[in-house]
Amino acid sequence: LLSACGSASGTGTTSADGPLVGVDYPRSDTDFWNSYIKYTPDYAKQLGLSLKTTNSQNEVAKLTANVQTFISQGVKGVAMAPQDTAAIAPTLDQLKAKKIPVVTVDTRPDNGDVFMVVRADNRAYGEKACKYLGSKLGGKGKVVMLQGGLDSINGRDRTEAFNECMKANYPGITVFGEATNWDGAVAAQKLQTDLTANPDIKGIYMQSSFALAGTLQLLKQRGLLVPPTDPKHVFVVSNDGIPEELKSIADGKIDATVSQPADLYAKYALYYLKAAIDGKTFQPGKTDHDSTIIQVRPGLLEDQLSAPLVTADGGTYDGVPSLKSTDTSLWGNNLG
Amino acid sequence: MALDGAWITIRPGETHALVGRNGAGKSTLVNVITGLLGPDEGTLTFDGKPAPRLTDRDAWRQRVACVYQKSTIIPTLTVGENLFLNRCDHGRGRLIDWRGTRRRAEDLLSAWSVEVAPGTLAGDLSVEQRQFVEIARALSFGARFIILDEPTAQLDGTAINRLFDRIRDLQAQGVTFLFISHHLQEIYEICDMVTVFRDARHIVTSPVAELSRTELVAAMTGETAVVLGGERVSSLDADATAALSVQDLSGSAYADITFQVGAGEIVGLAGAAGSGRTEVAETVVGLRAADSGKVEIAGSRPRPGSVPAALAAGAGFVPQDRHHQGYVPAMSIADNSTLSVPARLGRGGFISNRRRNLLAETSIEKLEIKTPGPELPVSALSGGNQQKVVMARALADEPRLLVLINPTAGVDVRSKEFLLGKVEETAETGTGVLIASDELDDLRLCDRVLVMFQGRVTTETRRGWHDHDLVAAMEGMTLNAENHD
Amino acid sequence: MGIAIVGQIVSPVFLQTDNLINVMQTMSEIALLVLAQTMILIVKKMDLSMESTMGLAPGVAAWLVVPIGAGHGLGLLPGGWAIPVTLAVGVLIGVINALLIIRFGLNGFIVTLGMLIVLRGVLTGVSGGQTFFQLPSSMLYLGSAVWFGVPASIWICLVLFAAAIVVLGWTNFGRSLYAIGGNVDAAKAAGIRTDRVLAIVIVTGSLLAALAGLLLSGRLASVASAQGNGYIFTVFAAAVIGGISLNGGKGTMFGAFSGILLLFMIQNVLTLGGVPAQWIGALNGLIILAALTISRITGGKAQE
Amino acid sequence: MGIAIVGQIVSPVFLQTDNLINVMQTMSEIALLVLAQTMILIVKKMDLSMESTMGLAPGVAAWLVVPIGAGHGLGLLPGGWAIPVTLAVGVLIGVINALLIIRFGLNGFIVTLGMLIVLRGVLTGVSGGQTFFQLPSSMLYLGSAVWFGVPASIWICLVLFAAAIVVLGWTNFGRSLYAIGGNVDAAKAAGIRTDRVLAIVIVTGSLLAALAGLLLSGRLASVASAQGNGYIFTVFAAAVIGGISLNGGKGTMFGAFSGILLLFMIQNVLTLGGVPAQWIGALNGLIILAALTISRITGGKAQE
Ligand SMILES: Nc1ncnc2c1ncn2[C@@H]1O[C@H](COP(=O)(O)OP(=O)(O)OP(=O)(O)O)[C@@H](O)[C@H]1O
Ligand SMILES: Nc1ncnc2c1ncn2[C@@H]1O[C@H](COP(=O)(O)OP(=O)(O)OP(=O)(O)O)[C@@H](O)[C@H]1O
Ligand SMILES: [Mg+2]
Ligand SMILES: [Mg+2]
Repeated sequence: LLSACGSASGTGTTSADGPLVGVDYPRSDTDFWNSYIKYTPDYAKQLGLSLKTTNSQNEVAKLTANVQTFISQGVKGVAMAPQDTAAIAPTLDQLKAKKIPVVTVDTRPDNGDVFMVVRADNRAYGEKACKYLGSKLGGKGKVVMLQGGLDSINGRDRTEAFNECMKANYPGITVFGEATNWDGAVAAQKLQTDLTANPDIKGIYMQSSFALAGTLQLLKQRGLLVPPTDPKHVFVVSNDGIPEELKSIADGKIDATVSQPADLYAKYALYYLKAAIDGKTFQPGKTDHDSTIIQVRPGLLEDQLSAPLVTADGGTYDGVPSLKSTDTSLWGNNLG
Repeated sequence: MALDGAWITIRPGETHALVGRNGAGKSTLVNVITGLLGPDEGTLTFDGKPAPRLTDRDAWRQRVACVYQKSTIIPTLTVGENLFLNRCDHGRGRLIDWRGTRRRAEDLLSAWSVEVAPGTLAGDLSVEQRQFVEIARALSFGARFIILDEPTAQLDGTAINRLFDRIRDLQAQGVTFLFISHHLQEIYEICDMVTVFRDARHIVTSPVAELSRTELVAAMTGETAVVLGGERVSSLDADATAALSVQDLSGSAYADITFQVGAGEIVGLAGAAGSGRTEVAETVVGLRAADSGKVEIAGSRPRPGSVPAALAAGAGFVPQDRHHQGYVPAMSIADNSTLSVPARLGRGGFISNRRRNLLAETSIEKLEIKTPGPELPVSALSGGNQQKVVMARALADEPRLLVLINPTAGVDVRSKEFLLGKVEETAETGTGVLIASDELDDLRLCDRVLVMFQGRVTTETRRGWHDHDLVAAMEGMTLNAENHD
Repeated sequence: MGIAIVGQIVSPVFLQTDNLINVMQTMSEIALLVLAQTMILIVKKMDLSMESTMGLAPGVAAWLVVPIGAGHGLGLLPGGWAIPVTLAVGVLIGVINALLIIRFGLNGFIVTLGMLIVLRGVLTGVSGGQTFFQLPSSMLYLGSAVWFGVPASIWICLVLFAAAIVVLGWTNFGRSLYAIGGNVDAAKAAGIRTDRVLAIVIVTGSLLAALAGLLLSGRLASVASAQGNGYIFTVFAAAVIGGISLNGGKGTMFGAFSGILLLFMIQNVLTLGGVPAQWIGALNGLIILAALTISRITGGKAQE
Repeated sequence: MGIAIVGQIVSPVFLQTDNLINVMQTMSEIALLVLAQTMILIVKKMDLSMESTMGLAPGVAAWLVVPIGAGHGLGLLPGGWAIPVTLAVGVLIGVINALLIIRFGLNGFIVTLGMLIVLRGVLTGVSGGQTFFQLPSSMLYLGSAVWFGVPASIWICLVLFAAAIVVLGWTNFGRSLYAIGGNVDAAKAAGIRTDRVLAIVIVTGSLLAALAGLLLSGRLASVASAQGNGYIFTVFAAAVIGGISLNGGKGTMFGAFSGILLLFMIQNVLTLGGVPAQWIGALNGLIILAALTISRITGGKAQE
């Protein structure tokens, strides 16, 4: 529950003489987006952009208001991460009419034009988690998937991809999907119920790090927090790549995570904004930073940044390569 | 239904009294006659024509106006709006014409010599002002039949006289009244006919002149009345420590109050509304703190402004308005009557239900509270019995000093006699009693009466006063038996 | 008002017409909820379920109207039905609330708390938690049209508030709300059909919430399954800052409007002032609490 | 109880000790909030800010205790201070609420609504919106320990409820709560120190909320910046289903306990039964509303 008045948005200004751009942060209550918030001013400085920022606290109504504020402040480009991908269309139309280029981060608007979508492939997250668990469990057993909120497109992509991949590749694995509304307490409650009803659950896929601590605590309480060599071990795959996850992997508490590129989100959002202001254009195809631009629909390009699977040993699982949790290229290992 | 085959006939032009004990069904009858309640059975006619439909309020109000027992003033609205609620003047475009409404309100208020501006919030009015606003409003409908349900219960002497003058004017114009009151002398003062209700039934209707006070009380109670006010021998024990000693007490509503209540003595504190008598009594029991001066209860000085301290020093207390401060409606008789004596119910803050019920049963027996048992919530009792529970609480700890404020307000004659009898009994055990009241019946049993006027004690008189002298003193005239003509 | 001066100091953008229109437009939907809640508070009831009504009413309309294939609508009705359906759902919710509160004598707080949860759940149910988009143009119109250079939703909001001020101040119906809130028995004795008035107020409240939902959906061109969640806190805060008593019988529409305007201006100033996002919530709350305390001190009487 | 039979039909797991312990453990924290709210409702006040207290109290402790580097704590105090700090923050919040409500005579609903927003904002502020991990072991202990084969939090919850039942039913203090809730003026005239009792109740309520937060943080080994958000709805629903009146003076602790137990059993059955996620909310709400209506019908009197 977000209180509409208990949350709003802040405008920060980084002084530089470059063109003024506005960045709206989607929320400040997850570690992932907080990292994004931390990286943004740094990259703005690097790219020589002046910055106005607001925070829409996960509410699209607030996002549209913030964009109005940006327009009043005369920004030359806007980066946003609309968590509600349908509701943003009127705002995009308005920006288009004012010839202000837009880059969306993390999500792709359902309609309306933007200059570039910077996002990682959420379906790939689900697939990577599925492949890892599938190979570790040897294609059979029971798995719990702690989903996010039903209303999140990213969550839905991960859920669908995970389910489809399981059905296609590991028909022997039963998946219990639980909606948790991105709430750690709800996740713990549902997981506990599932573990009681099915004590032989061998794998857990968390769609976000919000459920990390509660899940570990629960496993510990049930005596299931044991090394992978122990037959009682439950394989846990998380998602996001925050420092706490990397540490847990190194400590052998969880087995893997998918590292969302928070740093790259910030970097390339601003990069493409600057490019747009400078009048550059892009074509589908490979990029210079180990990613691919695809054309989703006419007028909508998407730069799909890579989101590596992270494991303790950095091995390859059913064709999915992974990075070691100590790899210094991971943003989670580079936080101040 | 609270009425059972009840009937009443009121002839045009007469002033008809309706009397009966608490819960006899008087107010219920009023609700039926004014169209707030539909009768389950039976008929109601005005001038021989059947009553209007319940939903047609305007038709009802042209036939009958009423001042209900419960306040029908809306505290959050202005006086003017209260007077013309739901019938304001309409100006252009069907919108309310506030200026016209205000003018009419001014006229109406001045006709009643109620000195308040129509723009005052009704919630800020004094009890008396509020009552007069109610009466003025009820009469402003121009109905020829007016019902007054206990209009005098909250008024003092002067106000009652003003009301009665007004009623006499209207009587002269041929207006019909139905008048309800527990003050029987008022019935004799202004009524022609009287009807007695008992247990939701009609008992008797007779011209007032043909029914003596004793007969009237007998009809109401169904038993021969005990005569009240017989000579009482003072039980004052002059040697014991005074139960209460008040010295130079000054506060917001009173100044320089000094008096004593001896052990076993009954002292009255009389005075009109606003005279400060209630405030003095409340200061004594710690509900208020005085600005200066001291209060000593049975030799000890409780911390000012602390009720628990006053109770611990030996005070028992019956507050002014039982509905407001007297009891917790949802709690049982047992809990209510023992609320201020937790120490007697068990050790270490624990309560033994057995001891509590035992204590409560003693009170129930002593005060003759009509109840199936101590576990009944007080809200289920009639007014008189509720007042007895409040009294039971005051007596629960065998107090050295009993402070009573309006102890018999709204209580029927029979219960009144009973309660005052208990007060005398208590005094005989050596308890000092302070009665703050403007009710002559309450004051009659006092050994001494102190009269307060505008915050000061102006007169002190021993037993044997004449009613009119005391009333005069309460209104600010000096009481001087010699000079009285 | 001090806020204008503070705003101007914080940022010269604050007093620009553009920015003020922006503030007004953003607050217009929630202002309608405040209007509705104010009416209901005056009669000494409350409706917590409003925030869900605001989501469910347009949600059901979208569900029935949005064609199959485009998202997860059923496409059962043509687009023109969207507005009638939205308003009808609002009325229906109001009728259920009114029935439970007036006919069955249930406590309003409890009923509408229950309804809040149910309605929110039903919207999640029909939408599967997803957002409806590709709404018919009829649904978009009110939330996105511009009349005489000012967004339609601002006009609607202002006109409704003006109408409410007139009704509450200068009509018998309006005054009867105050009478009922002040002393319902007295109102009944004065010939006011209290049950009927209460029912009208509750149903109108839900209808306004549905309208607010329609405006918001139109502005955002979609109905999110969480639309309206959490709004009720703001609505109550605005009403109370605007001087509406929770004990009924007190308060004006003008006050309510000032309350919500103040809240949104404060948010706007905080945004323009660049307060770090994580501290905005605390600041906002502190300002609300301070406003309450000040209105208590200046108002004098203890609230119960 | 019918729920047991339904549960058994839905899944044979339902009545297994293991599952029942699960239910009890998951509800233990929120049950403490229900306990606290019940006390407060009995004296005719309410405390909406509880849900925020539940997050802020352990949040502040974590902020001060968690070492720098590991997340975003300040590492100012050694780990052993975590529990005292948590409880102290709870008491402090209670004292502020009590001051505003009792001393300044502000309306409790409004004050605690304001506090709800402020405290939530402060937690977002100190945590920067992030989750605190690596809590000291003292904070983890109560939420994760197992005593005699049953989680400690269940024992704590049961013991506190038992104590509350005894206090409310058999002590003078408990009886004074009912007296104050039933008629505060009468209670005062009967010699009860009403202000003191009210203050004790409000502060104890906040303290219990802080304890609940401690248990939850211990169980989840973390303090999320949204910890507790939205719980207040469940707390009220449970209290009301358990027969606590919002008008004060009525209700028992046993009823309150049954209320929250019922709610969590229903959720458990819905999870075990594999009800589609999008319909769980609606079903849950409907059951709450039905429970309210039924308790009204069997309870008899109209609630006001
Ligand atoms: N709403 C009600 N429902 C059921 N019974 C009621 C109701 N109101 C009053 N009564 C009962 O009706 C009886 C008559 O009440 P009523 O108020 O008419 O008495 P009354 O004669 O006016 O008493 P008093 O002299 O104290 O005013 C009471 O005993 C009461 O128990
Ligand atoms: N709404 C109601 N429903 C049921 N009983 C009621 C109701 N209102 C009042 N009563 C009953 O009425 C009785 C007392 O009410 P009533 O107002 O008649 O008292 P009273 O004797 O007139 O007291 P008072 O003299 O203080 O007015 C109690 O027996 C109470 O149970
Ligand atoms: Mg009566
Ligand atoms: Mg009566």
